[in-house]
Amino acid sequence: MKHDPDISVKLGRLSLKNPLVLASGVMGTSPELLHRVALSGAGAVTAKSCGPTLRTGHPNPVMVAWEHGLLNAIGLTNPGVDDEVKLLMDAKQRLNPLNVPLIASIFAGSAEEFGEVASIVAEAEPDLVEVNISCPNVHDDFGLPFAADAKSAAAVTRAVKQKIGGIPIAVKLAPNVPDIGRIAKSVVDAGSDVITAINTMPGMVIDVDAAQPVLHNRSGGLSGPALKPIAVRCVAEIAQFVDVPIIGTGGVLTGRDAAEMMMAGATAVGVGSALWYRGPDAIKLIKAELQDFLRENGYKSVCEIFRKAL
Amino acid sequence: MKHDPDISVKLGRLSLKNPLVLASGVMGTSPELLHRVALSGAGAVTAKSCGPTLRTGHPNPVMVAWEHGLLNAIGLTNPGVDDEVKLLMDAKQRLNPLNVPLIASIFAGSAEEFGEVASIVAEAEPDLVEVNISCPNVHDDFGLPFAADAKSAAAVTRAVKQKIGGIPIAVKLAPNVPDIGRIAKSVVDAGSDVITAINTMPGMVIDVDAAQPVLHNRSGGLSGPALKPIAVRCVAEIAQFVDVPIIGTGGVLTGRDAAEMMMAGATAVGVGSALWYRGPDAIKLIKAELQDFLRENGYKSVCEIFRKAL
Amino acid sequence: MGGKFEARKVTAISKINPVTSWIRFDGDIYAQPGQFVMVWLPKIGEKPFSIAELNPLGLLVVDVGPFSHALQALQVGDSLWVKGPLGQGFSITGERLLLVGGGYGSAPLLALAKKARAQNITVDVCLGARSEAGLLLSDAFLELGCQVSYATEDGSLGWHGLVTDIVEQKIQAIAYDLLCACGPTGLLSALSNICKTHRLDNQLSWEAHMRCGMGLCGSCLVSQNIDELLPVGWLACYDGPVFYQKFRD
Amino acid sequence: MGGKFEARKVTAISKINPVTSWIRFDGDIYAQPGQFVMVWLPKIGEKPFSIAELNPLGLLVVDVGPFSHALQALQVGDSLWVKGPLGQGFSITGERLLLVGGGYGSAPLLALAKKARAQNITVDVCLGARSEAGLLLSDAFLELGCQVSYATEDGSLGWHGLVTDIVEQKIQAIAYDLLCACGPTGLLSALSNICKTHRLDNQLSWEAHMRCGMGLCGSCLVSQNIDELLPVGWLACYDGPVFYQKFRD
Ligand SMILES: Cc1cc2nc3c(=O)[nH]c(=O)nc-3n(C[C@H](O)[C@H](O)[C@H](O)COP(=O)(O)OP(=O)(O)OC[C@H]3O[C@@H](n4cnc5c(N)ncnc54)[C@H](O)[C@@H]3O)c2cc1C
Ligand SMILES: Cc1cc2nc3c(=O)[nH]c(=O)nc-3n(C[C@H](O)[C@H](O)[C@H](O)COP(=O)(O)OP(=O)(O)OC[C@H]3O[C@@H](n4cnc5c(N)ncnc54)[C@H](O)[C@@H]3O)c2cc1C
Ligand SMILES: Cc1cc2nc3c(=O)[nH]c(=O)nc-3n(C[C@H](O)[C@H](O)[C@H](O)COP(=O)(O)O)c2cc1C
Ligand SMILES: Cc1cc2nc3c(=O)[nH]c(=O)nc-3n(C[C@H](O)[C@H](O)[C@H](O)COP(=O)(O)O)c2cc1C
Ligand code: FES
Ligand code: FES
Repeated sequence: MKHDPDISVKLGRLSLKNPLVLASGVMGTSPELLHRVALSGAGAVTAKSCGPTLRTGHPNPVMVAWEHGLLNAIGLTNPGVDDEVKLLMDAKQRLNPLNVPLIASIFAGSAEEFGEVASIVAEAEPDLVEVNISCPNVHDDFGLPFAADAKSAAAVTRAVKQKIGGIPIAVKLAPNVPDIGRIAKSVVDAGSDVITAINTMPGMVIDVDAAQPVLHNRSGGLSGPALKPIAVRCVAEIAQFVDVPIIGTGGVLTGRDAAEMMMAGATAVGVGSALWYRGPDAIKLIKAELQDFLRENGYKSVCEIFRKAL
Repeated sequence: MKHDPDISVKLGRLSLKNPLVLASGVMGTSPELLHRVALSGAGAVTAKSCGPTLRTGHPNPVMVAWEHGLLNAIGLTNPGVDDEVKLLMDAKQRLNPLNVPLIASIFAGSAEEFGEVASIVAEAEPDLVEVNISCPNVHDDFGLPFAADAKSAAAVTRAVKQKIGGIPIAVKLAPNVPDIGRIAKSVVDAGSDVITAINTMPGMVIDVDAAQPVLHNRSGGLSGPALKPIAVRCVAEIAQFVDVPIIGTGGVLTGRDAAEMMMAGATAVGVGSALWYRGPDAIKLIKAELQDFLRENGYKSVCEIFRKAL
Repeated sequence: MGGKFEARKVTAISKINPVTSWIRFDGDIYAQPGQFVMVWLPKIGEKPFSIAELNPLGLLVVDVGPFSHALQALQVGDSLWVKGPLGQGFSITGERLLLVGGGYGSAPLLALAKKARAQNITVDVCLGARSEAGLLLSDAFLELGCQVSYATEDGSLGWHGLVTDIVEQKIQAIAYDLLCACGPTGLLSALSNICKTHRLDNQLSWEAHMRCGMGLCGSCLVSQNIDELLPVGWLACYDGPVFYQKFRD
Repeated sequence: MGGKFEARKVTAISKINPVTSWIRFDGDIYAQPGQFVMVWLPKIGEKPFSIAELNPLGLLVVDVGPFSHALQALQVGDSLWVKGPLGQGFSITGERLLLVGGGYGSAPLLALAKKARAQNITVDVCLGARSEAGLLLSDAFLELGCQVSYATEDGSLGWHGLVTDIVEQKIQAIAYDLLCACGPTGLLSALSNICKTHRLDNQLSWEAHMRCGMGLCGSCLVSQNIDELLPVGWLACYDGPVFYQKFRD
């Protein structure tokens, strides 16, 4: 019998048992849910993004599955960073024995405020802090301006880096920019240790019988299958601009999808919408399929497929 | 028996028998093909984009259907604007008796060159000239820089407007920008009579068995079903920023899709990939379905659904 | 399991008490009793509702706030939008069922009773409420041939006290195979304890604040703090709303 | 009709003459004779090839340039990628078929002959080439029980001259129901004229430069200038490669 291929990866300083990382905002709203996903075999788990203060998010409907993907406008529901610290500390205690790193995620309305949220979240000592500069569901004050522009993205990165006390950070980029590679370069130059790519793509689904957008927020963020080629292209472009590890995220539903993302240059693979398409145990299934793929193609280690299609 | 709903629309100065417009680059490479699509019932037809000189385009593979859409990197194959003028004049003769307006499409490498191509293409007297500032398959010299930036988009618009001799123009925008509404405003302020939105979204499909991107050009432009919510959102955003008519394009496969686009603010609806999914007679099918939808919902004219979901 | 909204037309709407309506829609829904739908009224909102009738789709709506109020204002021929069926429902095992309902909890239990009675299973029902007016659908259960007992906190009908009291009495008197319940969290916690004591298999339909209804947003987590028998990270919209607890095999 | 590439493994490859190979792949393809596939060799390119055998998939490859050369260099066990079947193939009608092939045009005709022979239809074949070496697959046609005639421009085998000459002779001698042909444009134009004169139903498989293979890019237009019988805007990859011309009903 052949040996199982080695699927452990190094994400900068972090060691992951496998490359599959729970994406932010999906089931990451409580220690119990993070614990559950870790038990299902995740290499690492990301908590829901938290901001300076509590947000209840948008009114319902907040999510719809259309034919080729999901569309959501949850609206960054979160308890505020002070309560998030407690949540993360509880989660850490649950994850430590499982040897599953915990990734926190933060957002804010200005570079300065990003720094403040970072300094508070650092108290929980997460293994990595994702900096969400790219959520399309919150307008003007949050999100878009930072991910859209290389300079403001870098300013946020520096502000977080200064206050995070040595915890590595991953800036999370948006797909609706003309030059994601250049933006990646700019945040890496400003100190980002890892890049997460991508967040959802802005979209709208109108129900023609109702003659209304389905989401209360009208537009939302597109994720799932339709996003995959967009994400793969972004990852491939970023991988040509920077040398830091990339968490490739967007539309990964199967082990072959994960392999595609890694061949495009991702070191780890974010998994979000798959938890709807394949259930809360999606990561377990994807992990087994990735191993099957590697075995069938004679790869001894997942590192062999890294950047293979570039 | 009830009357058929009125589906004629005014696209600025042009009168279209129905809102369905053949999108640029799809079957629009010869007078015969434009003629065929006009015979299948199109409200207007757009020719393939032409540039200053002949381009053979990218090597094969240039197109692939993935699970949720198409990806192409044809590479702006075209005979150059001098031969394009002959092609357009032949096409006009075929279309005039059918009362189907002809839309030309142009691209170039600089604002100045856009002006030159415009002045030549004007000789063929097309009914509208689409200004393709957004093709993702040609890097650096062509496309992206213009659609990505409000200022250069406006500069191209002004250059074309000066040389086009009074023929109305439609600037065609790209989805991979953070602020499509603002860019639309900027090109309308610079004189664009119509906006076409959107061109394809950059994407990449990797075959994991081959460990290679499928397209020879590696990345390409995503079109078809996966693009629809992205296009609908762009159209809805643009409709909030400008008052000119919009040709809403992206993922329209059915009459209900066309209705969705119009409810989001489109006056006319571009149809491209549908000609693969439903065959060369796609527009005939979509037109019948749009009429059925209007009839079943008690609309007397297609104008009643215009902007209804905004 | 559908994640898309579909338009449904109202075919009948009737008040069954001053604050409660029964709404029937065109077309069936292929679902287990206990599954639910997300109901969307454009420009108003979206809320979860238990499937009270399968063929055709029927919902029981108690007017407690803006959304349920808007639902009750619908007219025959109006459309609303339904996403689902969602979640896991009840699954009948054994010969003798005890159903326990509080408030609109009667809704999924009615669909369940109908299915069980069609299989000739004996179904006893205990309904509880503050007062007689809150005891919903008791006629419908009687029509199906169920034995129905009542408990009201003000004693206006049946047992004067909590529904859990009559449940205890019935469990001691009769060897049920399964208890199925739907109602407020407090009721379910009490029932969970009673069943643990009596080692009675049970299926409890838990309430939670639902947002996405699709197992992603985490809003509907029912924590182990509420019932330690629940597995870690249990989502009412996806894993539930019905949780199965087996003591016998 | 598939627009996606699928990996196929080579199970056999054999030279049938110094510049021509027969390649067989694992698995069948569900297609009409006359349909084609786009073959992709990563980092090398993509070209259309007629389906020469259906069960399992087989292709006939003439080495004329870089891509066909790379195909012939494949080894048993190697993978290549196939998109298809694409287009419209031949459709057998009648009792007596005349097949006319030039060059690799033998490929789709072989699949067609096999299908027709399985239905016990009489199949005559005329093959033309510059010289004997260019007459492809004649043994295979003979094995199927077809009557095969040859024409070579240098007279090295069969009729000394053009294949259209022997086609004329056969049509005058025998009452065929249908002529099917695949080969260079010049050959097809000549056959189209011959069939018009004799009012013989025909199905001609036209060549064109293919890029997308999916009916979108317009590259494979066969203009009415080439054959006025073609409808306006006829695409070889989608409407064809086979065009049906009926004179009788
Ligand atoms: C799985 C599930 C199934 C459901 N099935 C049904 C059903 O079949 N029929 C039905 O009428 N409702 C049902 N509900 C409740 C329903 O989704 C709404 O919460 C309810 O209609 C109130 O919405 P509203 O906007 O009208 O009022 P809100 O403004 O949301 O509430 C008004 C007031 O009522 C209180 N309230 C809200 N919900 C409840 C509740 N469930 N019990 C007691 N008080 C409450 C609120 O705290 C508030 O004080 C179900 C909920 C869930 C999670
Ligand atoms: C519908 C269709 C079906 C086809 N089926 C087959 C098939 O079954 N077997 C097969 O071997 N080829 C077939 N071809 C041709 C094949 O697609 C390639 O064009 C051929 O293999 C040459 O490619 P290359 O890159 O090797 O050479 P290229 O560099 O493209 O060509 C080399 C030289 O050969 C000439 N040439 C190219 N194609 C042809 C041709 N068809 N006839 C004569 N000269 C040519 C070129 O003009 C050039 O001078 C088919 C083409 C079409 C459109
Ligand atoms: C319901 C939902 C909520 C999300 N919330 C967040 C969030 O709070 N912060 C964030 O950075 N990304 C958020 N995302 C984006 C995901 O992390 C991920 O980038 C995106 O969904 C693409 O991956 P997928 O196709 O695997 O879902 C959310 C996505 C979904 C579907
Ligand atoms: C094969 C192909 C070629 C295209 N070529 C062009 C082009 O030359 N110029 C252009 O402006 N858009 C071009 N496009 C983009 C389309 O016009 C259209 O904007 C896009 O495909 C989205 O619409 P769809 O989803 O209906 O195809 C092309 C699209 C396809 C699929
Ligand atoms: S309501 Fe979102 S996870 Fe259950
Ligand atoms: S090859 Fe593109 S249309 Fe036929």
